[in-house]
Amino acid sequence: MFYALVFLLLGMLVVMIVLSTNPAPFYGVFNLVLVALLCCGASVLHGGTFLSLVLLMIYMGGMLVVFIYSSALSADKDPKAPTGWQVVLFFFGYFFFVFGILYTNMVLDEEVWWGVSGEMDWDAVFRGDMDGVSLMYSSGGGVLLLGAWVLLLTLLVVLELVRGLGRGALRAV
Amino acid sequence: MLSRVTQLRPSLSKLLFYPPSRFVSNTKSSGAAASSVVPELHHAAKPVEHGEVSPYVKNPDYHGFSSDPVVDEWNMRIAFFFGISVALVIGGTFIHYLPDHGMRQWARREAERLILQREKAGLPLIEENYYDPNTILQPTAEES
Amino acid sequence: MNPYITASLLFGLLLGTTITTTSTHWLIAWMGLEINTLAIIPLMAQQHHPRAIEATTKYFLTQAAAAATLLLAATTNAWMTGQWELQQATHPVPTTMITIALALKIGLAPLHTWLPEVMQGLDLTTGLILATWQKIAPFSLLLQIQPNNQTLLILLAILSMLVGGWGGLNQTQVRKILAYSSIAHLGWMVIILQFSPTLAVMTLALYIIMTSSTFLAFMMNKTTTIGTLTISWAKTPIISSLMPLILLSLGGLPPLTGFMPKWLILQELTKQDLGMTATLAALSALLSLYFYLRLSYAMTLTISPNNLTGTLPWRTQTNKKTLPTAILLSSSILLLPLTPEVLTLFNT
Amino acid sequence: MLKILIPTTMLILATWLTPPKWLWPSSLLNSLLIALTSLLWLKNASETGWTFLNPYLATDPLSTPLLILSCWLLPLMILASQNHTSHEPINRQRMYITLLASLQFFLILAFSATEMIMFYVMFEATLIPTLILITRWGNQAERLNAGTYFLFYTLAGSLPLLIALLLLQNSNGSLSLLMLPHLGQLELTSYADKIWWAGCILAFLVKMPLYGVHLWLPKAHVEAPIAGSMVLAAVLLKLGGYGMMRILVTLDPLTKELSYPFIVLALWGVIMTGSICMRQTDLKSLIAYSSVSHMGLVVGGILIQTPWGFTGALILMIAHGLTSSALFCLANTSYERTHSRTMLLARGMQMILPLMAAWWFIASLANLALPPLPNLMGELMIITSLFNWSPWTIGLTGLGTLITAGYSLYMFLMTQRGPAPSHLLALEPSHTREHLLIALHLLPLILIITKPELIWGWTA
Amino acid sequence: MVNFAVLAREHWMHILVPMGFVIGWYLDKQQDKKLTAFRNKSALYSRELKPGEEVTWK
Repeated sequence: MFYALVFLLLGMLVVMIVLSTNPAPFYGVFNLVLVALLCCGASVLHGGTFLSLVLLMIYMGGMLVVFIYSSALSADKDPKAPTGWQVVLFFFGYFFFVFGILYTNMVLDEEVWWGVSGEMDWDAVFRGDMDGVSLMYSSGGGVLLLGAWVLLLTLLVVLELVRGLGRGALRAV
Repeated sequence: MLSRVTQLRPSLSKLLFYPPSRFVSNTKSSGAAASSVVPELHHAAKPVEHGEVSPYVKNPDYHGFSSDPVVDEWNMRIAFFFGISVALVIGGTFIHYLPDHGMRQWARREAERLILQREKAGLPLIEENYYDPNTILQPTAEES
Repeated sequence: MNPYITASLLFGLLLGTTITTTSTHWLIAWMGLEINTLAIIPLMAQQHHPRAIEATTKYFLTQAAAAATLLLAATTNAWMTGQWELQQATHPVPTTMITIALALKIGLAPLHTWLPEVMQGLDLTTGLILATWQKIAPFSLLLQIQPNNQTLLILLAILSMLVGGWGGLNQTQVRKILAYSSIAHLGWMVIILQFSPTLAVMTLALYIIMTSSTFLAFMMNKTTTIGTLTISWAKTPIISSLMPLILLSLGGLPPLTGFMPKWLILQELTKQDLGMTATLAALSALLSLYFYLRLSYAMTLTISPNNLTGTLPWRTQTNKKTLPTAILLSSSILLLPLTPEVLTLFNT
Repeated sequence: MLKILIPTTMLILATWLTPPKWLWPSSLLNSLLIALTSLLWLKNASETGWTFLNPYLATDPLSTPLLILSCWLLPLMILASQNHTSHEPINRQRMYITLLASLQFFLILAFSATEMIMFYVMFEATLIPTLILITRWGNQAERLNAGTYFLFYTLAGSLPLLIALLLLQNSNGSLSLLMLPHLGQLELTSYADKIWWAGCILAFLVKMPLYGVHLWLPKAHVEAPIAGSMVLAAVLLKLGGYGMMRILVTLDPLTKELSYPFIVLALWGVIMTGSICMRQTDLKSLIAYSSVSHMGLVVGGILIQTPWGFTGALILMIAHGLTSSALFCLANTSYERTHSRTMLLARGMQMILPLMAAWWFIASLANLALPPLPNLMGELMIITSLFNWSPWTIGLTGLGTLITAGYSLYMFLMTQRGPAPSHLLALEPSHTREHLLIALHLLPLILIITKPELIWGWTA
Repeated sequence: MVNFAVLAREHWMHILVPMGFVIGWYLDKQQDKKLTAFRNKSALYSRELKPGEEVTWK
C-alpha cells in the first residue's frame, strides 16, 4: 500500500515536469488530465474516497472541457510535438533538479522522509471529507450559496473575456 | 500743467501726439551730444500705429488707475482719501494718543513712588533680595 | 459590455470586499479576495486593446500568485496553530508570509513593479476602481493580523515611500504617476499600521477621497498624458483651477487635507521614538511632491503669458455626473480643520 | 482678533461680488479700512505682554508690529498690481486679489498664533498663495523653476521642523507660546538633541535666507510679479525671523555653542551678498541680494539672544520690510515702462521722471540706513550687540554697512544720473498711483521715527 | 439727489467688509466676556470692589 502511494506521488511529479516542458499547449493540457487522475489515486489511499470520487467526476469533467476548448481555440495547425533536443534538456534539467533536492534531503540527512503522516485507514468509518460534505448542507449553507454564485460569476467572466473575438480569447484583435 | 494747456487750446492737442520736444532742453550750451539728439528726436517719434495705445495718450489726466476716466478719478480720490487722510492721519493720531504703550509711563511712576517710599523707610534704594529672606522658610543647615 | 454583465461584475466586486472585511476565517477571506480579482478581470479587459489585455494578464498573475501564497500561509498557520482564526495568526512564519502576500496584492515597494504597467493599461474608470477599491480588502486583512515583526513593516513602508517618490519623477503618463503616488501613500499607511490602526484606516479613507477626486478630474478632461493636461483649462476651467490644490493636497501641504494624515502619522512615529524614520518619511514626501508640482504646472500654472500653440478643444457640456466630483474635490481640500472629528470617525 | 480676520474673509468674498468697474477701488478701500483697524493691536498695556487673547490667537509686543506691517501691505499690493493686471480677464484679476487677501489671512494667523504647531501650519500655508502668485503671474518661463526652488527650499527646511516640534510636544507636554518660556529646562545633552536643535532652527534660517541657503530668494524675487516680490520681501522673510525669536526660548542651553556657525555664516553673508550687489546688472536681483544681506544682520542679531539683539532685529525687520518693498515698487515702475530689468537699459531716469528720482533717492537712503530712519536704529543696535558679543564682529558688520552704502549709491547713480538713453525719451510720465504707492511706503517709515517704542518688541 | 435704490443695487457689496468688522467685534466681545467670566469670583482672592471700580482688572 505504501509503495503504491509513493508511486502515485512520484508519478504526479514526473507528469508535472512533462507538463512544464511541453512546448505546445495541445499536448500540455493532456498532462493536466493525468495529474488529476494521479491526485485522485493518492487521495483515495489517504482515506478520502468520497473526495476523490467527487474530484474525479467534477474536476475531470471540467478538465476535459478545458482540454477540448484549448485544443479547439489554440487551433495551431501543426502543434509542435515534444521533440527536439532542448525539450530533452529541459526534461532532464527539471528531473535532476527536483530529484537532486529529494536526494540531498532524504539520503544525506538520514531523516526518513518517505513516511506518510495521517491515518492510512482507507476503510475507516469516520472520514474527514464526509463531515465536510454534511456540514456544507447544514450550517455551511451560506458558503454553498456563495460557492454557487462564484461559479456563476466565473462563467460570466469567461464568457465576457472570450465574447465576440474571432480567434482565441487572449489574442486581442 | 500739460493737461491744462491742451484744454485751453484744443488746436494744440494735435501736437500732443508728437511728444513735445520740451522734454529736452534746446539751449545750445548742452554740447554736441544733446544737439545731435534734438533733430533726430523729431522724425524718430512718429506715432507708431501698434494696437495697444497707453491710456495716458487717450486721457491726459490719467492717474494710473484705469482707462475709464470716471473710475480713474474716483479711484484716485478713494486711494488718497483713505490712504493718506484716513489710514495715515487718523491712524497716526490714534497711535500718538495711545495710552502708555508697553506700560512705560506706569513703570516710571511706580519706580519713582518706590524710591520715595524706600527713602522714607531708610532702606537702601535697591538690594539683592526682593523678598525679605527671613520671611521665607528655608531648609535648615543639616537638612539640605 | 452589456449592462447586466457589468452590474453582476460590480456586484461581484462589492461581494468580494465585504466577504474579506467581514470574515474571521482565513479560507473565506481568501475566497473574498479571489472573487474580487475575478470580478475585475473582465472590467479591465473590456477594451480589447493589446496593452489592456497585457495589463489584465499581469494583474491576474500577480493577484493569483499573492492569493496562492496567502492560502499557503493560511493553511500552514492552521496546521501549526490548529485554528483558522484571522486575529490569532500569531506564528511568525505564516504572519510574514501573509504580510508579503498582501504587500504584493496592494503593491508595496519591493513588490510594486506590476502596479504602474497595469494602471497604464487600464482606462481611467477601472484605474480608479483598482487604485481605491481594490486596496480596501487586502488592507483590512493587514489590519487584523498581529504584525509581530516591526522591521519588515517599516522596511516595506520606507521603501515604498522612496520608490513611490523616485518612480514617479520620470513619468509623463498621468496614470503611471498616479500609480506611483498610490505606492507612496500606501507606504504612509503601512508605516503606521502597527502603532495605531485608527490612523492607518483614516489615511486609507483620505487617500481614497483624494485619489478618486484626482481620477474623476482627469476623467472629466479625458487626459492620459501630461501633454493633454495643458489644454484642460480650456475644457474644464473650474476643475483645472482647483486641480493644483488637489495635487498639492495629495503631496501633503499644510492648509489642505493631505497634511492631516502626514501630521498625525509623524506625531505617532515621534511618540514611538522613531524620530529618524519620521524625518526620512517626511523628506520622501518631498519627492512625490515634485511630480505633483510638475502636474499642476502642466495643468494650470503655465497659461498666463504664453499662448498655446495647440488648437484649443471645444468646451462641450459634460454628460458625466459632476456631483461626486464636486463633493470629493471640495472634501479633499477643506478637511484639515476637521481633524478631531475625522479621527473619532475612524476610531477602531 | 476676529475684528481683522472676518473682514479679510469678507474682502475675499467681496472681490467676487463687486462689478468689474469698481473691483480695484472697492478692494483698495476695504483693505485700507482693514489696515486702519489693524492699528488697534497697538493698544497693549498688560503686564504679561499677551493681549487680544482668544483660545488660539493672541498678540504680543513682538508680533504686533509684524501683524500691522502685513495688514498695511495688502492695500499697497493692490495699489501696486493694478497696472499689470488690468489687461487680464476680469476673473483672473479677481483670483489675483483673492490670492493676495488669502495670503494676508494666513499671515495674520501665523503671526498671532499662540500654538507653535498652528504657527507651523500657517507658516507653510503661506507657501501656496505665494507659489501660485509666482508661477502664474510671473513674466518669464523661469518662473516655474523659481516656484519649484522656492517651494522645495522652504519645505526641505520646514519638514524637520515639524518633527522637532512633535518631539518637543512629546517631551514637555504643550507647545503653547504662552507657556513655552515657563516650561521646565529640557536636559539637552545627547547628540540627537543637537540634531533636534538644528532641526528647529533650520526651517527659519532657510526662510530668513541665511547666506548658505539663500539661492531661492533672488530667483523668486526676479520672477515674481510686483505684489509677489513685495510680500516676499516685506513679510515672508520676517516669518523666519519671528519664528526663530519664538523658538529660541526653548533651545536655551544649546544655543550658546551651536549658534556659532550660523552667526559666522550670517555675517559672512552680509559681506558676500553686499559685494554681489556691487556687480549686479539686474535691478530686481540687486534689491533681492540687498535684502539677503540685511536679513543676515537680523539673523546675527537674533542668534546672540541679547535684549538689544532682539530689539534691533525687530526694528530692522520692520524698516527693511518697508524699504525693500518700496525699492521693488520703484523697480517695478521702471520695469513697467521699459519691460527690462537690466539697469543698463533703464538708466538716466532722472531726466525723464524727475519726481520718481526723488523717491529713488529717499528709498536708497533708507536702504543704506540714513540716521533718523529706523533702519539705522535697527542696524546700530544689532552692530553694538554683536560687538558686545565679540569685538571682532565690528570688522564684518562695519564693512557690511560700508558695502551697503556702496551698492545703494551704485544703484541710485546707475538708474537716475547720467544722460538719458535715446530709446527712453518717449516714456509715460509717472502717474499719481505710483507716487501714492511709494509715499504710502516711506511715510510710515518716517512716522515711526517719532514713536519708535512701537517696534521695540519685548524690551520695555 | 442720491437715489438710494440705485445706490443699494450697485454698491450693496461694499457693506460686506464693515459688516464683517462688526461681526468680528461682537464675537471678540463675547470671547472676552467668556474669558473673564470668573473675574473676582474666586473664593481665595475675591474682594469687594472699591467704590469707583466696577471690575477688579480690565
